[in-house]
Amino acid sequence: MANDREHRTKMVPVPSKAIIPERDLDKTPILEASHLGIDFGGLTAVDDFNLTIGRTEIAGLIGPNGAGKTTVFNLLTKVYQPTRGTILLEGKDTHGMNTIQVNKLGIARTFQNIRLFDNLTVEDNVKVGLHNQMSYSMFSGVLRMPKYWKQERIAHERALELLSIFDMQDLADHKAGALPYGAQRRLEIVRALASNPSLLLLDEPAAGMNPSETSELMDNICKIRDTFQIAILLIEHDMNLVMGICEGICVLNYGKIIAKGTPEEIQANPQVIEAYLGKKKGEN
Amino acid sequence: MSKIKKLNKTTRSNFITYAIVIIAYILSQIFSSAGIMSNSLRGQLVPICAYVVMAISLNLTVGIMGELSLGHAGFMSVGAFTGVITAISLQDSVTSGPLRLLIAIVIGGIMAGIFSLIVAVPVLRLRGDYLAIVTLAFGEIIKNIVYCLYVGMDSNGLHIGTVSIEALQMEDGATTIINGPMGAVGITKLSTLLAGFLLILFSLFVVLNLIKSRSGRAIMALRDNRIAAESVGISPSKYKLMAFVTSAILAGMAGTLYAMNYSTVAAKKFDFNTSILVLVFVVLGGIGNIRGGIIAAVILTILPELLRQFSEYRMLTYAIVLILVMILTNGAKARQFLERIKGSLRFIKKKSDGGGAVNG
Amino acid sequence: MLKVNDINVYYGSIHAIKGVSFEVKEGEIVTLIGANGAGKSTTLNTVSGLLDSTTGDIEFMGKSLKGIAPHKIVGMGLAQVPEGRRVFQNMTVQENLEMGAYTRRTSEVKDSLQDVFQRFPRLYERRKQVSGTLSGGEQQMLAMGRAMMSKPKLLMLDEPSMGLAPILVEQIFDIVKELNSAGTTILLVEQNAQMALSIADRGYVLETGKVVLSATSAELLENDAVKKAYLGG
Amino acid sequence: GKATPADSANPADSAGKATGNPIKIGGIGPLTGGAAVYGNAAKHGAEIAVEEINALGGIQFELNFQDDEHDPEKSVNAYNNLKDWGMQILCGTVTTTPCIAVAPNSFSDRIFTLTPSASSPEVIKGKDNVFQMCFSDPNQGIASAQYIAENKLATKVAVIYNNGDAYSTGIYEKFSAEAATHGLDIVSVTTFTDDSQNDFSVQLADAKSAGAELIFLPIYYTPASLILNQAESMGFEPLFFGVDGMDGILTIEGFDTSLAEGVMLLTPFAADATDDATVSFVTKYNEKFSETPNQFAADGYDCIYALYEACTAAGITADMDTETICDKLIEAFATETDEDGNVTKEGLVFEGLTGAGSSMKWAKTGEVFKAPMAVVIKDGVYVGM
Amino acid sequence: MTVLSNLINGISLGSIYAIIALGYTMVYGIAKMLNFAHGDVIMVGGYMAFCAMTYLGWGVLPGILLAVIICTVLGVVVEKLAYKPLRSAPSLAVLITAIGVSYFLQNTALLIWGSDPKVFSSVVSLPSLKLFDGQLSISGVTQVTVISCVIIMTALVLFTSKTKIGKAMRAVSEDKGAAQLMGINVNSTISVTFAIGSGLAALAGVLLCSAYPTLMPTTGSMPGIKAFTAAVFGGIGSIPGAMVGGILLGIIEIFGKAYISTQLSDAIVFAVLIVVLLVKPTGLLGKPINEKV
Ligand SMILES: Nc1ncnc2c1ncn2[C@@H]1O[C@H](COP(=O)(O)OP(=O)(O)OP(=O)(O)O)[C@@H](O)[C@H]1O
Ligand SMILES: Nc1ncnc2c1ncn2[C@@H]1O[C@H](COP(=O)(O)OP(=O)(O)OP(=O)(O)O)[C@@H](O)[C@H]1O
Ligand SMILES: [Mg+2]
Ligand SMILES: [Mg+2]
Repeated sequence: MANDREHRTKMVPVPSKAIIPERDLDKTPILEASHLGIDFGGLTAVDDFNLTIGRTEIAGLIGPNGAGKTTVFNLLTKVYQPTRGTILLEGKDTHGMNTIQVNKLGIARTFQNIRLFDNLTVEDNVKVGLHNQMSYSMFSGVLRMPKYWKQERIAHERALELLSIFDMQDLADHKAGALPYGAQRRLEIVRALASNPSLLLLDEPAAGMNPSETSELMDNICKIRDTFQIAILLIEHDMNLVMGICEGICVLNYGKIIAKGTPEEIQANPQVIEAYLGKKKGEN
Repeated sequence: MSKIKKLNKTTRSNFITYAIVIIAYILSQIFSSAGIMSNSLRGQLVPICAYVVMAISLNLTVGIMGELSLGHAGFMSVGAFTGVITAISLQDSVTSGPLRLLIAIVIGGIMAGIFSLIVAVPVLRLRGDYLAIVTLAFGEIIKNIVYCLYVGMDSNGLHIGTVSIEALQMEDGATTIINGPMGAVGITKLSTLLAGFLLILFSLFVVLNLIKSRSGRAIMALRDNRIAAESVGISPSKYKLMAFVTSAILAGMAGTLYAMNYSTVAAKKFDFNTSILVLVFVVLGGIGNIRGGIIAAVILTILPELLRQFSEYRMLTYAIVLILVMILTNGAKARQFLERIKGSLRFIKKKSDGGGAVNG
Repeated sequence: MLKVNDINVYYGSIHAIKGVSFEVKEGEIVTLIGANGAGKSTTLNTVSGLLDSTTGDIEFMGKSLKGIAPHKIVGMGLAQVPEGRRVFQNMTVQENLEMGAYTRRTSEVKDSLQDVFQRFPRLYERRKQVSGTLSGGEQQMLAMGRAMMSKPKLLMLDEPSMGLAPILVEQIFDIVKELNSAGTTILLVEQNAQMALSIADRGYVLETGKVVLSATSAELLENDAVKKAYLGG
Repeated sequence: GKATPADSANPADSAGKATGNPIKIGGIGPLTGGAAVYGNAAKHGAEIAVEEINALGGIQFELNFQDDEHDPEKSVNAYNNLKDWGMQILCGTVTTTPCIAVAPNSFSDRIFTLTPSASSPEVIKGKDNVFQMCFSDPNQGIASAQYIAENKLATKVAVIYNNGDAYSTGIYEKFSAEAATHGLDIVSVTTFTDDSQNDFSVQLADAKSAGAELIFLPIYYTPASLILNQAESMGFEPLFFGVDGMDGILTIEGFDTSLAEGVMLLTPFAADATDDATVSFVTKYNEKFSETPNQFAADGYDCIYALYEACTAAGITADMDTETICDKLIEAFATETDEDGNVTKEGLVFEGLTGAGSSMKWAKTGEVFKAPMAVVIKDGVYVGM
Repeated sequence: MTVLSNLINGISLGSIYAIIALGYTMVYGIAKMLNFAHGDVIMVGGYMAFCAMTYLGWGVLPGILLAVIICTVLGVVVEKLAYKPLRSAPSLAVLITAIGVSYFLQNTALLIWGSDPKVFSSVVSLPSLKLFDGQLSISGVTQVTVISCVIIMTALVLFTSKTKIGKAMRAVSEDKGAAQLMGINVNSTISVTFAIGSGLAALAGVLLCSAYPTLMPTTGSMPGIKAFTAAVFGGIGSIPGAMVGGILLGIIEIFGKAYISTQLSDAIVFAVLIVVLLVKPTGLLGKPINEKV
């Protein structure tokens, strides 16, 4: 839907060179999913799902509860293997790959029901995200070789930089499990970012946040895209957020796409109003 | 003191752990050379070291990797018997006792590591109690196999059989090393407190450094949330294997140390009950708390000896103490109470520190 | 109907609720609003008995709840839709609903079940599905339906709109209104303060474990500080 | 265990007088856990003997019996504990594997050791101060095979043994070697372990289908009782031949002794023997512990008496140090022979409960010489054969 | 024919494991704890029935009844004293406490009844069933055990899926807090679970001792471990799984002994177990854990 949309050029000043991944910013889409589908027993949770996302696009995926949005994320990240269809990531077919491989290829995500490493500190949560950016072996780790010290120092700095996006560097020493809900959601985003993705999937990032927190989050999502020059696909039920930052929106109902388009188009779509937005929102 | 305070929290905690071990070693050296130590306690020093290493090693599986193992003594067994075979067969070629012990411990550890690779296949697939059963099964299988194992040595080298020592058809004057259910006999005692102490330091070094490295974080991340860890590109099989094998190697080393402290060691020693005993150390010390595990191992090894005065009520008392300690350290009420105390201590400390200058 | 008087709650050494008092009168909808971590859920859990307050008293229908076990409190007519839904993952949708009516006699339950299914047709479609595989929103509906099954006198809702599609949020609020007009008193905790205040009679604002403001909904909606902090502008 | 100056002033008269300090005897055996039967029996037997001896007014004994849970490590702990207490003589340990672990310690500490029932040759191997009260395993295996062959009890023999147990395996190995030389045909060999000692249907079926006429059971009486029970319900009635571990089967509470009808065993002790010593011991034991003593109890009892006689003979007093006691007792116990088997030095000749009516002697190696007695169970009692 | 008779032997051994495993699974499924003391409750049940019948001269049924009552009470009391304070503790802490309880029961039994084995006279007077001209016989105990196994399994399945309190048990097993919010009394529900589990243990004890009639303080421990294995084998928490797992374990044990080696029979049982778990990682009848992401 949005593969030939102009890339945004607005650049925010960046904190340091270390966290800017070098990436060619050509115009091929980062993700192309076609005819994706999956069945659970008799239930077709997702069917004939097609989506293309540009390199630095923020796209939204919305739909009624149980429409299959989270399932789409699970398909893209290979938590479930699709029953049918293909996913091209950076032009590569991800058929037969697992979660780890697609993460290395550039997808990272957050979860609808928060999944942090509760017993690790905030900083360590981020460092786990940085895992594949480091390369020293177990032996260098145990024997504390120079490689260990060097990479750990860089990781420490990077983790703090990443946390600073959400102004969370002061929480670095806290146990992740003891953080307030909102902070946990933000930490999940930071952790996902740490794995250096080119496509970030956010599953209801604003759930449980109040309006002012949500608007702060909106700014931050844009900032992330601009700083890291990555694409973001997000699921959200908060229409202020979706309509506010998404350049393209895809609406799912009963596993099928019922509409695609710009926020304006979607808001005016009678099918979407009927199935999802409800009257009041549609009228606005 | 102020320097210690400045260190990062985990580094400081590790430092304390090393310090406790070293101080305990020095104290026991002083006491035993001054003749203040009872025979009973002195005789337990090496097994205590072995159990401490076991506790450290099992903590890696149970606390850090988060998987329940009910057969850890199986690896100890592999290490014990391999170590004994190694030590006895090197009796002539390596005359230095400590060196022979070192070689035996290394080989014992390696062999346990190799066996753990075999068990690893199910380990990577199963979770929770299903894994617990597999490890239990492994421990029982090892025990059963050693019952049928006969190993001897003569000038032609090692002989291994499954029927009896006679069936090995060795020359006269051959040494019997493993005699079926009787286990290994005729071991020359090589283990010393120093060896045990060094092995503890080694295990601590490996485990504590592992935890605070990239791999250790990956292992703990998998424990806390496998799906999330996979989503940032961490391979569960690789890191679970790493933790499991490391843990088995350490257990194997502890096994050799243990076996080389007695003139005989039988397979029955390393049964389910011993696996459970080590698990008790780990849980009592606080799951994942290496230092707690060490302390629990020491106390729980000495405790039954201290209770000898209760004569026939000894094991009953032990059972009651065990239950009470579990309730007092883990019970909801007790925990609340402890936290409250900790909280008020912290409060007092903050006040006396005068405005949190420490936090800088 | 519900009187909370100067309660203090600790998590270990964390002092989460610091002397909170508020009141819910029969037939009212009262909402608690506050930022993340303000202590809203903690307050609800204390009322339902899952947590103990160290001091203070909670009175429900004239009776003190001090020392009364949570299951008895439910029996007295108080139900809670807990934060994070907490449906029984391995039970089917229908079994979950039946559990909701645990305190009632089996024969009386049928109508309520029909009622819930009518309000949430999605649950009827999925009544045989194991709840753990429901989508987030479906689980939220289930949690709501389950609480309704006990026909409570006072229903406490902890962020019932979280993760729901806009159309469903409206529905949920409609249902809350309906339940209220049918005689159920409501204590509502919401992040969506706008929505909450639009249906509530009164509201309390909680900040770091303390009640900082209490007024009627209309007043709160006009209050500049509340607007700024909770209504997004 | 240090002698006080007052004691050493007149060592001569402390021997015969009850006023002297008691000699400290340590005992070790399993008092809890799966093998507790054996340890408790030996302990109780020894206690009775100590009581009797102390009542005589001569040498006084003090017995301290410690639990080892049938675990070598705990056994060494118990040993060290007894050393702290001041043990001068060790009566133990009861079970084989722990004894193999303890013996090298008592050897290097020079504490005289007499084990009631640890029967492996490994126990005494290379240790001049360790003696056994029971038959050694090879002896039992050999004697059983010889007895079966000589009396032509059967030619087709099946064996069921515990392959997780050193005692059982030890006897089996010697038995099978010896059986071959006597033309016995071992048609079925099956095993079990402590973990699977409930069900013997397969083992019995195997013996049955192999046509075994006699089943040799080198095992303890608890599993043996189950085997008899299951054989009966299968309708399988071969001869059963046991060893000393089988003793005790008739006295299991609730056991239907008719199941054991016709069972033969080699045992040094029979609780229903009619000699005075046995009767008095059994009565006392019954009064005190309301149980009938088994072979382990008798071994424990005999150990204390043998030590008593040896101490008396060697003039041992409580104020001697352990090393002296050890050397003197070795001297007192061992009967030395030259290459041709002629006795060159007489050692202790001991008449005990477990000598089956004849007297016992000890070789320098620590092995006991005593005649095994073959008995058959008839009408619920042992009858000599 | 020998295959058949081995099969029958396997079933009779397995049915004992199964009946123990049912109690295990019951407690595990609801209280989510590995009750390693379960085997020792079995032992207590055995002793109680033995005492009633031998010392008090009671008949079989009163004897069994006494055993069941005492064990039920014991189970509830142990739960109240030892496990309840640990409700919110990590499950391993409860496991270790259960081990403490197991030591406690064994050593108490040792002090009361001594270490000498007691022979238990069978409570089953049913004649054995003879088939094929007596070539094959199924003992009375086996018949009774298999039948009681099926009855108990069916009853438990119906109980947990159909009755209100059974459903409450399942709710408690999933989320204690949420169960309380439904008005379920968590403590009494767990007590009922332990009562049922321990009552079953007493029955199992009587049947175990009838089939293998020696009774010692340690009698329960090995069957306990085997039954735990069986419960996991069948899919832990699954009631039919416990029965299937128990019976299969018995059959594997007997077949392993009969056709491979008696020396390695324990190893064989456990090796088969590992292989089966590799093929079916959640046990034979265990539901695959479907974690919603
Ligand atoms: N593992 C599974 N097994 C069976 N059904 C499943 C499974 N996972 C999801 N479903 C079903 O598939 C449908 C889509 O679920 P999904 O979680 O994708 O919804 P969603 O669009 O994310 O909804 P929400 O906005 O409420 O989170 C739901 O009806 C759900 O019940
Ligand atoms: N189990 C717990 N242990 C320790 N602290 C806790 C626990 N639960 C909550 N807290 C702390 O108590 C405070 C109040 O939390 P509570 O969950 O009541 O907030 P809330 O207002 O419901 O927030 P939210 O909007 O995120 O649901 C927070 O600071 C939180 O970190
Ligand atoms: Mg979703
Ligand atoms: Mg909340």
